[in-house]
Amino acid sequence: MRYVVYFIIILIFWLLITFSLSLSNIIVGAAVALLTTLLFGKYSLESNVKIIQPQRYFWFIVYLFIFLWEVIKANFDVAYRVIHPALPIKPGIVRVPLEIKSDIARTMLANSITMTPGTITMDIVGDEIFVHWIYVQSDNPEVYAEKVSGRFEKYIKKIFE
Amino acid sequence: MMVYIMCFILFMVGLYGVLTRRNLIKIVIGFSIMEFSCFLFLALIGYIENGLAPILKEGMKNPVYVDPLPQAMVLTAIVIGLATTAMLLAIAIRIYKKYGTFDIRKVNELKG
Amino acid sequence: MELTPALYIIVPLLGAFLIPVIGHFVKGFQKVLTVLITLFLVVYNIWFFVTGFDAPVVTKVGGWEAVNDVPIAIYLVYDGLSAFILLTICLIAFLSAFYAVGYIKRFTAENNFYALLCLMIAGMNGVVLSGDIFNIYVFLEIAVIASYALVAFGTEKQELEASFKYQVLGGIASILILFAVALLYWQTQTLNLADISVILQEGTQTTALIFTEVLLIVGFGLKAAMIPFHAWLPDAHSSAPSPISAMLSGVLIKAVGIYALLRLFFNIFVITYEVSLVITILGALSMVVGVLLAIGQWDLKRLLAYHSISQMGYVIIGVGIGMLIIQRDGNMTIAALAIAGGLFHMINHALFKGLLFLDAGAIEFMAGTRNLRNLGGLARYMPVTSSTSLGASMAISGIPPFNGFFSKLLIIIAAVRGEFYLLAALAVFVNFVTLGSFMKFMRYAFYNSDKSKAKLKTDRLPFTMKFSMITMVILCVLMSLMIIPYFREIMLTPAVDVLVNTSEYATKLIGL
Amino acid sequence: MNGMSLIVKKVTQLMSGLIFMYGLYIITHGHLTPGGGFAGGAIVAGAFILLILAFGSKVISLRTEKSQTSITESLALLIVIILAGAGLFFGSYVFFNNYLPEGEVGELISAGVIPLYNIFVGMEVSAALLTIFLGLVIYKEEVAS
Repeated sequence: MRYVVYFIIILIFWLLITFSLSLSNIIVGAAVALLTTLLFGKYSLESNVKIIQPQRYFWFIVYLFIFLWEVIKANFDVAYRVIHPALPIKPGIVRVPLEIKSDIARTMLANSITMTPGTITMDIVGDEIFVHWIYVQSDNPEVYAEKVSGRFEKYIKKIFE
Repeated sequence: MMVYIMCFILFMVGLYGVLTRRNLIKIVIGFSIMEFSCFLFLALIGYIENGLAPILKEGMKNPVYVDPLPQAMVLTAIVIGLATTAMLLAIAIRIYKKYGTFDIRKVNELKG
Repeated sequence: MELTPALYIIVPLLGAFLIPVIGHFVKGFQKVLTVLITLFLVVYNIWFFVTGFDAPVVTKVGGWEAVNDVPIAIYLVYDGLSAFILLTICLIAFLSAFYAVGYIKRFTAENNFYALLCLMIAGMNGVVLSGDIFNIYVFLEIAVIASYALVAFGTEKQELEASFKYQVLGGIASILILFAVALLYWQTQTLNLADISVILQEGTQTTALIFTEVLLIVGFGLKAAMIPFHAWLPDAHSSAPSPISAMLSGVLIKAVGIYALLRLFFNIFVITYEVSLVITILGALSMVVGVLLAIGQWDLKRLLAYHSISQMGYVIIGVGIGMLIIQRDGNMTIAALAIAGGLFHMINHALFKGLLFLDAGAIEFMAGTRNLRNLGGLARYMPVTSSTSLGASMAISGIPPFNGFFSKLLIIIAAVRGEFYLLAALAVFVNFVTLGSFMKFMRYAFYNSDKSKAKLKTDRLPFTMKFSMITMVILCVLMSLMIIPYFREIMLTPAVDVLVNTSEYATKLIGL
Repeated sequence: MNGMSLIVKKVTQLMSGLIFMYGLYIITHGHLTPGGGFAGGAIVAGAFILLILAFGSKVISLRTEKSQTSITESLALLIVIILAGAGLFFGSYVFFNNYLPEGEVGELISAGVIPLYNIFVGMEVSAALLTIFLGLVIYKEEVAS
């Protein structure tokens, strides 16, 4: 099942790149997808079957808006800190405990945090994620965990788990 | 004209690196810089102001192409340069294994 | 199927890529295939020599025909000069490969050795056949990259160091050549040698053209190890395995260095006084300084390597005298004589220097050392090696029944008749120093007091090594026959004609 | 050589197949768009190199892989030469002849033997780059140990 899904994903990407539906193109695309599946199938994601479940797409779209809103907010925040003459920064590294379990979800969370201005994910160790933050607002773990990852985490859990 | 002079300066930078550095890896880097100055020169030769990429498309009237031949030459030369660089690095690593150093002053078994 | 020069490149390339595929599974395949390929090349070469010789044989790669007399395809040109040098390459390659079958057993990774050897042969054949300046660069790089790897084949300290030095200097030479190719393309908008020649014969000497010529002299001079650019040669040639030393010293520096210089400066550029003077001076310098540097050497192969520089000097002054005479519109017969002497010395040097390196390999194979101080009295244990070395030493120092005498004689006669008395005197002087140097070699290696009895590793040489050495010494004697007009007409004269009639190369090719 | 962190591994799992597919796209469309055997082959090799870098040498045994890639490389070059030399026997008896039907300009399957050259050159370039990479990695491990 996992390999079939991988094959279909690759074929769809092929058609998107070439953007033509002629017969020769589809045949070559199928051959390419077959080769890719044979060589890279065993290194592909273990749980890619989840891609065919439609409710995940709904949550993904919701998540996109939330993420955009967060990015815009953080942009203004960082811009304010850069422009302000007193340079009100307080950089530090915080250790955020994770609730989500699957690796791909953790990766996505880490990438989302990195893409938000002001925070950069450094590493995932065990059940904790290390984040460099431009302004550490509090040293209470529950508060900063909510600030850094709380809003993303529940949606990512719905998308990827 | 300025770009040609810059190209020549790049060549000289590479030559300086090859001649004066004592570290084998730095010599290889200088060598690569020399090679790339040469590739840049080749690519510049074929360039025409406001020239198009040399690809045939429908509905083109009297197109001004850049000369594709130097580009093919550059590609070939890049492949050769890659082979040379890989070979140099492989030998450098082997030298490190035998002599325990990248310093060219200590790699002097052969004399005379 | 008609004769095509493309086979000279296809066959060794096929061999080079078949060996890693099949040799991985079938034991002994690589040796048989390499020997067969080189043997095929020799036979094909002789066949070609006999049949297709009146006009240059041209293969247009891809079958693109010329439009309005402007060549489009990549040309492979087989004319007198190419034929002559191809014969040298294939002959030495066959004998070296056959020698290597017995010699190379002490190394691992035989597959890689033979594959690289085939690749080097293909590259050199390509340089000689190519009628397109960029392809000369490409094939040259194929040949020299294979030789970089082969020099480092032993992967001991000295081999690696020599290979690194060789790569840095050879790489700089390649970059200079590429620069010159770019400059030539910039000025002429074409890469085909014949086409470039036509355009340059009409035009005038510009500064850019002179700069190009300087770059080409320095680049190919580095490849040919003329004296100010010789630093890599003694290290590289003495560190390589012996059959490869024979190939490098016997053929590679000629095919990628001297041949390219000859082709470019005779047939493509207009011969100017400055260029011919510079080439002659470089040749004379190589001849004298090389032999003086060789005097103090005690490492057998280093001594031979320095003599290579010196003997290449003879080739270059022969050709340089020819250039000077052609440039001042002197007597064409004297020019032809000088060039014939140079070319004749080229094939002679390939034979006797190849043989000497193979002998050095045999000595190393049995005695385990190359240092002349630790050798001595080997004549009793190695009759074949000592007698072949004697023959080769006599050939290189110009003693009559051997080929070296005749080629040096031709060069000296041409120098005297062309009124270059200093060069003639230098050539004679260098010959005497060479003689002394090789007397030292023979004495310390073979006839001195017996020091090496206890240290001999094995007591007999493999058959293949003996066969190659004996064949080469016979060829050394037979090559003297080329002085006889009948043989000279077959082999030497077409090559000389290509060089003497400088503009004929372009006029013959451009109409095809 | 150990692998990299979890994030790199997961992203590699997501992307390597797509990179490989993109390389094949560049190779197979070499006669229609810019690119071709060399560029595509470099991308294909990049996909494999990414995989090896991310997962480390424990997943992939370097030495067997290296002997395989060097055999692949020789095989691909052999096929290119045979394809080129076959021109000596078909049609007009010239080296590197384009002896297959050329088809219509702009179609995927057209231009005679050029797509075949592209495919095998791509195979050779990817195998060669991978061989160089693996060779250097193996040397490094030898030196380190």
